[in-house]
Amino acid sequence: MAEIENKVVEMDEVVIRFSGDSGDGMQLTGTLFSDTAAHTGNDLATFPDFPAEIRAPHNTVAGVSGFQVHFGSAKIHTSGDLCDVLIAMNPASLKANLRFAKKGSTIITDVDSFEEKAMEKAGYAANPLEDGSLSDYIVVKAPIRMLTREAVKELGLDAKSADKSKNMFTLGMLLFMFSKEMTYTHKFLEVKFKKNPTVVEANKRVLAAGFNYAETVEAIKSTVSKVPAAKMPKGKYRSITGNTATAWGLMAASEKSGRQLFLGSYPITPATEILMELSKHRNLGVKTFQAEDEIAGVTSAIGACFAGSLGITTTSGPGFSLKSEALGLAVITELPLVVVNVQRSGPSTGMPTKSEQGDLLQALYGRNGEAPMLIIAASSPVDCFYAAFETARFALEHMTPAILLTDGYIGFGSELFQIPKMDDLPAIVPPIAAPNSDYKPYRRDENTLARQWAIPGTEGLRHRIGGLEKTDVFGQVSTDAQNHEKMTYLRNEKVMRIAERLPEQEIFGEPEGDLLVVSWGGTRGFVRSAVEKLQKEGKKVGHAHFRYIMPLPKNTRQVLSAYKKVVVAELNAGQFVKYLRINFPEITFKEFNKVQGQPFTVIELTDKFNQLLQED
Amino acid sequence: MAEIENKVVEMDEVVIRFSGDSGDGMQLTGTLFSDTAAHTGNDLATFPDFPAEIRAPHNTVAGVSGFQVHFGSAKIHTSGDLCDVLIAMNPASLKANLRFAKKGSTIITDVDSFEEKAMEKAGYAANPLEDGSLSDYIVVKAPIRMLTREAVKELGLDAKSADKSKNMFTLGMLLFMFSKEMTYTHKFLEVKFKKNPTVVEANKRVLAAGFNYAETVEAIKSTVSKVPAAKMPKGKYRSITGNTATAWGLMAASEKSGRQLFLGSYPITPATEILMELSKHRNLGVKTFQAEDEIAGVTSAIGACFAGSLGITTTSGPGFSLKSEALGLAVITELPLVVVNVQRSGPSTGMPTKSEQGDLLQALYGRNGEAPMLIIAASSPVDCFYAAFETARFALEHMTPAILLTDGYIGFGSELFQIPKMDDLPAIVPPIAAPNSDYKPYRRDENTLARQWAIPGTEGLRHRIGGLEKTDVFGQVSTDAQNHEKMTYLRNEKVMRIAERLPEQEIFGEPEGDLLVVSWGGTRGFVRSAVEKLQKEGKKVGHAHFRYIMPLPKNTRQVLSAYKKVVVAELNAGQFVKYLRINFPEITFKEFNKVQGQPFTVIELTDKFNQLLQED
Amino acid sequence: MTEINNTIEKSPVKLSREDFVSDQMVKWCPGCGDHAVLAAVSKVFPEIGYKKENFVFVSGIGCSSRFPYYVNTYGFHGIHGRATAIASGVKIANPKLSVWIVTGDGDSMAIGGNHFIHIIRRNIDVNLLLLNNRIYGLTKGQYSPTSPLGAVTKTSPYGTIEHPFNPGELVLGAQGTFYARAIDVNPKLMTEIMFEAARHDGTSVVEVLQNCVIFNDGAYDELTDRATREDRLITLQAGERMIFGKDRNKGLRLNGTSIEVVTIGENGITEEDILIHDPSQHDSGIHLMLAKMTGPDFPVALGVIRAAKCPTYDDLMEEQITEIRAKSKIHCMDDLLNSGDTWTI
Amino acid sequence: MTEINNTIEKSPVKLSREDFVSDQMVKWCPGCGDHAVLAAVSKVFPEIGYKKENFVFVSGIGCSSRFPYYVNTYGFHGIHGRATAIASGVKIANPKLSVWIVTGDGDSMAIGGNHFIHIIRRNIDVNLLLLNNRIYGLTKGQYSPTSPLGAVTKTSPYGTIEHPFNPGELVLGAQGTFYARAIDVNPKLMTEIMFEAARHDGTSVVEVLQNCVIFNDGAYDELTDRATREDRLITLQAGERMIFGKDRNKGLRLNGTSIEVVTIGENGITEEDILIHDPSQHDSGIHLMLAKMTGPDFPVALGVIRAAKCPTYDDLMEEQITEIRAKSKIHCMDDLLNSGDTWTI
Ligand SMILES: Cc1ncc(C[n+]2csc(CCOP(=O)(O)OP(=O)(O)O)c2C)c(N)n1
Ligand SMILES: Cc1ncc(C[n+]2csc(CCOP(=O)(O)OP(=O)(O)O)c2C)c(N)n1
Ligand code: SF4
Ligand code: SF4
Ligand SMILES: [Mg+2]
Ligand SMILES: [Mg+2]
Repeated sequence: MAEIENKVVEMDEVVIRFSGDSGDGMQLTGTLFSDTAAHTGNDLATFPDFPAEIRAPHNTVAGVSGFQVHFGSAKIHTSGDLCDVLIAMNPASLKANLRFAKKGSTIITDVDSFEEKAMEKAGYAANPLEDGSLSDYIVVKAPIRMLTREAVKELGLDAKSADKSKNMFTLGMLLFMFSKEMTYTHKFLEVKFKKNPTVVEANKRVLAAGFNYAETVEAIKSTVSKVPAAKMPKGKYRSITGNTATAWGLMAASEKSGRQLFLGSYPITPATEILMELSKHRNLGVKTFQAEDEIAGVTSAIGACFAGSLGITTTSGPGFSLKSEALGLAVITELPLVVVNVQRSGPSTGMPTKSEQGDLLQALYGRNGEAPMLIIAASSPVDCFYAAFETARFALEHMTPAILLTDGYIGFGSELFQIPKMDDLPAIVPPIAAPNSDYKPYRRDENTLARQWAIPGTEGLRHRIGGLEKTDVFGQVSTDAQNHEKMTYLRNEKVMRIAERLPEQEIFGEPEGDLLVVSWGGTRGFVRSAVEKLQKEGKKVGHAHFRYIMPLPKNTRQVLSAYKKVVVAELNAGQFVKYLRINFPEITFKEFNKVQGQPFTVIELTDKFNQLLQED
Repeated sequence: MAEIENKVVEMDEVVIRFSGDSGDGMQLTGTLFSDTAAHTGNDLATFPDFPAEIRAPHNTVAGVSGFQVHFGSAKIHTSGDLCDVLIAMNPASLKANLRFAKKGSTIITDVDSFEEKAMEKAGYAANPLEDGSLSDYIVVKAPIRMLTREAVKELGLDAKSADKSKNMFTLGMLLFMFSKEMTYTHKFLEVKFKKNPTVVEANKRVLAAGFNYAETVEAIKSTVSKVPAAKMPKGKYRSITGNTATAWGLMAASEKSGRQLFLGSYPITPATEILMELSKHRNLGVKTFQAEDEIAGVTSAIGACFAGSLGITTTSGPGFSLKSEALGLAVITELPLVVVNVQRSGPSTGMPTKSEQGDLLQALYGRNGEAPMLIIAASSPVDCFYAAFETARFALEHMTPAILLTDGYIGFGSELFQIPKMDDLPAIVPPIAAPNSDYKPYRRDENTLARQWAIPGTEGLRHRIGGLEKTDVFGQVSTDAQNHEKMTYLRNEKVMRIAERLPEQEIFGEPEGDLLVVSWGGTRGFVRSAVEKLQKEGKKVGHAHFRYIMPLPKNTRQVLSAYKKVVVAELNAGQFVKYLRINFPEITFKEFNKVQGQPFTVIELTDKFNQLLQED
Repeated sequence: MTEINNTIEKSPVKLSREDFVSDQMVKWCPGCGDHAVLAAVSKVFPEIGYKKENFVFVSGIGCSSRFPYYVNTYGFHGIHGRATAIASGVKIANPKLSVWIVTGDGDSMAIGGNHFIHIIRRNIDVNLLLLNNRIYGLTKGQYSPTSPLGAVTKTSPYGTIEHPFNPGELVLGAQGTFYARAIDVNPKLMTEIMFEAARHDGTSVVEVLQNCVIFNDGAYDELTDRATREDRLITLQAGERMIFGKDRNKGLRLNGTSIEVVTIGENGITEEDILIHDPSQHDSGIHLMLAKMTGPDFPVALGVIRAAKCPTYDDLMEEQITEIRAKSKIHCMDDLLNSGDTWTI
Repeated sequence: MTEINNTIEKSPVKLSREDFVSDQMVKWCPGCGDHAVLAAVSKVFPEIGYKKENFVFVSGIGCSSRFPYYVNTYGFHGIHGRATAIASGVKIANPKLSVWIVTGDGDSMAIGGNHFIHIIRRNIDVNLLLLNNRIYGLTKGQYSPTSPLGAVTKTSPYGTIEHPFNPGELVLGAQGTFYARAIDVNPKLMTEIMFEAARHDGTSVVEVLQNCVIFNDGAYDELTDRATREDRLITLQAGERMIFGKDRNKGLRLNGTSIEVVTIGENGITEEDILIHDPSQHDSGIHLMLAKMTGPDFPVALGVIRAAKCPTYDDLMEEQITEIRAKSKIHCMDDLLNSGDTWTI
């Protein structure tokens, strides 16, 4: 190792993209590399890029599976735009991923996979490794398959079994390239295959073979680099995906409030992982009900809320649409239902595996009648934990249904998570009615306007609620004109008053300047990176990233008026900007919209912002 | 009759409100009176006020059924605010309806029904006919029950059967009061009971008894009046409710386009009448499918569209919510689905028998992803015919799903309908692909951007569409980023281009002035009456009533900028105004919102407009 | 009726029907069959004996679904078709509640058909009163999934062209463990059945043949008419022979793969030949035949047709939680947050 | 196979499987049972003999629901669970199309359960291929309504606590007129069944036991394993005795109210004792028993289990239109607009 360290170049941040056939194990390789980096002190963010099909034909572009990691010695906001290193385990993955590689980046290929038939299936007329089309890149043509088989020959493994550890070869190469030890991977292999020592040994040998091979390759040896540890707050860390963080945030709210967690949900990409995660936690009393459809998902959760639980439903776009009617029921019964919408690309089934921010207006207005709900949008994988916790907290304390918006990008993406202590999270105290108290279903707290929660089984609180309009305080069925108007405004005002408890909206940057960039939800990382870049260039750009959508923070008008120009950047055809125009008609908003099922790239953002700065 | 005519007072317009127990036949009485007025040349509008319960206990307020008619010698815009004559067949109906009676109006009561128990059930502590509480009104205490029984005694009818014709007594009184002949009613009775001559005779006798009785009552004799015939365009007329007009408008579009009408629908108040009406017309080849739920309603209609029919689904708020997901499918498959939402008071089940304009934002934005649809709002019962026709026409010609918004008020209300000739309605020519032509599912017409409709069964056009994003022109499944953005904007632009074919938005009143009142949908009549009133007082008020919501007419910006102030009046918490703020950020809008499940009254509108005129 | 034994807490004092009377005006039409169901409920609840705060009513939308307002328990008037799904959430969240669903033929089998078959399949321990008037009452008389083929209604002026569901058949097809049929004019049978429904662990479906006097009056005339009803109905009792008829001389027996009506004393048939009713039999074949019987050839079966033992979803859920809890090393969120792969900086 | 006779227009030329091959890449996993169904369809369609433009495929969402892209007919890839409702619209709108639904166990019986039972109840003349892999494939391995109790899946790490539907039972409970069961590894039987489904007037439900190699591999191992399958399966043929087994010496007969397996030649049992299969029998009791049979005590039944005659919704609709049209005096919109109470000013 001494030798290596001599030549290493220090780098602030690196993006690596792993890609291969569905069966090539690229998700695992990427994860192991990321974990190694995390354990050695780097900050990082990752994003998997699954194929739309489960296992499309071998060696086709449709069957390519990818994984990107962005790690660095400073705060990492996103899984990165273009990559510095691209791993392409077969021709199809090169075909599918070349557009993600920076000019001048290193491309590591398994040259053994570039066979006639595979290239044809990938849609290559000529061998791209030889026709000069990759002259802008440093291409490493590693005989991965051959050397892998070689490495395990002694163990008596046949070719098919041997090929299963090809990914370890690649991982070994990368560990070498970025001056990382193999120990983390060794430990992982020992645990994972503890029942099969031969497999452990085989994988270790292949890993070492890759590591050693890298040293022999001139193109690699000359670019070996090291990304020093990041200066992160002291503490205990783990890596977490947005969907898991959402599940845990909700569980944390359940524990803090003492309300059992009930999830009614129907599987749908990219929200299913939340259901999957929660279904693991029977040990903590979590009840998951895999419903027959999304309507049963939300209505069972409403039933559970009525029965005194923290009732939750999780879904994505099409499922969210199906819940529209039931959300109205939660609004009029004023129950603390939490709805999580992990947004994906629409309309209709759209592009299920792609991310978008297309459901904001639906979250705001997609119900019959006047049916306001609390809406919070998570801004990163880790923020999913806090946003989920907060959504549940406000729902429970204010007796209002609430929507948490996340998206496929942050849901599947992962970040490093500084583990909080439960004691440090705020208490959650729902307004539960005392037994035998003088209970009126729609009597409200003076400040919050929350009604009380009378839980079935409690003595002396028998009452009836439902979807018909009810009289103020008493909760009798009523078609009285004045009462209906009053209740309509009360339901709205109750949600608006939550603004009293929200932190002020912050501006990242100077309190005033030339261009304020407004964003919301899962795009925070890209927008922040772009703004930071412009700020470093001395431009008077600020960033206001919104987590609280309905209600908006109290100082929003002030924030939006502080800069000369305001641009709203979002991954849809312009939805938050419509909402802002409604609320702040006096402010002129510019828009930057992208509807491609893809995250922003820092470069397109900086280009746009620069252009806006120059325009008059 | 000669004698009567000597004393008659001429009146421009009169509002009569009929009310009684569910079983008292007030709907029929009101309808017969209205038809008589119509046949004698009055213009008119009516509105029934059903109880929420089917047949709530006898003599309770919950069981009161009402019917209001507004007739006159000038154009009648609405069924009227407060009434000039109130019929109250029992104490409960007086209790429920007194608030609709003008000060000084005539109240006709069946004094025989004011028995101790009935008054108690209605919630009266003392007899309102005697405790002086009605001193502001002219109260006619007619012994209707007694005189009815008297009138049919000779025919050998028992009390119970006799009581069934009490309503004829009331009708007779009213015909006398407004100088109308009994002939229309006679004819009606002869047809209706043609199998039972005794019943015809009984009803005729009671009618005459009422007529004659009225002459003996001083309070009536002195106020007998006559509303001269209105100057209406020459032509053939009938009376029609909004829901029937909607059904017929859709049938007209079916006939004009040569596309079979398929309705997939699930009953829901107040939209059910459209399904009921359409199910009568098997003779015209109309196929109605009463689905198992709203989702099957809309998706079966989408299937029918795919198969080449004019596919329609009709519903109201909660059902509209349930259709959200499927509407996205219609958007992405670009099929000419027509959705009718007869709005009612929400949120959730809300107040099902009350009207509201609460689903506008949902119509605009209530779907996951970017899913624009054509939206048209009918402005009166008769306009339902034309609006339905137009909605279907644009849907078919532009290959876009479309929403027609009506509401319970205009759906149940009726107006006089000058019968159009089918030849005078515009042709409808959908872009149907020719057999064996070079068909591409998403190739578009250059002007309209409509794709072609290839109908299963046609030779040479086999193709596949669906909810996944597709490539431009070719219609292959695709997650290509640029393609998705392109398709998203194309779907939107296609709808926006319909504006090219819309008439310019009109202003009722001077081209410029102090206050422009903006309204949309079913409130047109009330707002128009209010504006007319202020204009007559010389105020510079104009009225822009919107039927086209998405897209808006091309000159909308110009219209909204023509007056010093703009106020948007609507029956919700402010929805159209939000949409206008989004589209015309530079214009300042004031709002007048009412969320009471009740129509506007002319008086509250004029009050508000006057106030706005005075404000600075 | 023998006592009910389960985890729902019993009332220490004897309750009476007044304990369940609500202060709301009952707004069903005079003569509507729903009134009888309400009366039966307030009669049987004190006998069931749970604490009054442990009863919960959940309904959808329809005339029948107004029920919760008229009985003084915890109540939730849901949205159309979703009572079964809402109730699933209530019961799973708190299995110590006695959960009652009231629904109509449209609410449960038209828009609510999916949740209906799924709650039955899962065997969640709730009691479902299906008020079947074979019409949509609240929306004023459209046909429902149980309206007979050819029925003329507001939306079928020329007669329906749809084959109706037989609720019992659908329940059994969905793996139902309890199905009973009652009729509004027989309150005694209704309360007996409700008691058995409460006793049953699992989803108990009680179909009540209910007359809608306004929009479908007389739908069950054959079964209620004093002159004919004894020949048109058979009331099944567990352990008893399937005998019916004015003269109690008709009975049911199996002939090959089908059921048939025979007369005792004719063709050498004796009481011994008549089938004995066993609602608890696991195999549902015979229950299906009984549920399907319809006039004019067969009597319509009333009573508890099936009540078979089978684990409930809510019990299995609680068991799974107890078991996993005992095994797991993670007992709180702090444990979970700190579990697995972590590191310290 | 005898010819099919109905109102759908036949092709004047003989078609071949190539006529139905689409230009799309088939993206199911290698080894997935769906491939076999696709092969069977393109084999049987030319035999059915309709003009190729008269076939329409409608599907929902799921691996199986990608089907329409892979076959060259008119095709509509709908939304999850709604294929049956979309297809109802297609068929009612144009009864002269041959409408085929492809759906999964989740698509048809989880989210689509309501439309599934209603299309069956209405007996709309469509053919429904239910690819039952007892798992949600497309969303990567969650349990479905047909997953067995206790199944460990991504959303049931401790085993499910839900009793599964038996699709055949549900179909019959919903008044089904045609139900058949096929298995992906037996293409010959699959095409025979598809042909019968096409011939049947009414909703034909064909359940295909389909192996998902990725998320539920081996679900049907017992039925496909060469060593066991002949004893674990019985393939029913109309008019033939229900005999099965490696040695063709096992059979089914009725014992009281239940079906039982007997061995020919033992205890005096002869072939004559064995039941003869009659799929057209109106009473569905025996069909239900056959559909319910499951191991280890019983063989699983394959083949057309039920195919009973009953009017279809689409035929009744056309008849009603013809009849009312003939009676009515109103023949166009002008007639209607001017009908009833009108007056002239
Ligand atoms: C989503 C939705 N769709 C439709 C309706 C209208 N609706 C209310 S009750 C009902 C049917 C009632 O029939 P049933 O369930 O048989 O109850 P009944 O009134 O006969 O007791 C319908 C269609 C609604 N309230 N909500
Ligand atoms: C409204 C909606 N909910 C959920 C989903 C996600 N989803 C797609 S397919 C599927 C289940 C597929 O299972 P199955 O029908 O058995 O088909 P298979 O993939 O097994 O063939 C689910 C839950 C969706 N696309 N739309
Ligand atoms: S309409 Fe029918 S079901 Fe409804 S309350 Fe009246 S009688 Fe009962
Ligand atoms: S996941 Fe299963 S069902 Fe889906 S294509 Fe692969 S093998 Fe077939
Ligand atoms: Mg009913
Ligand atoms: Mg499946």
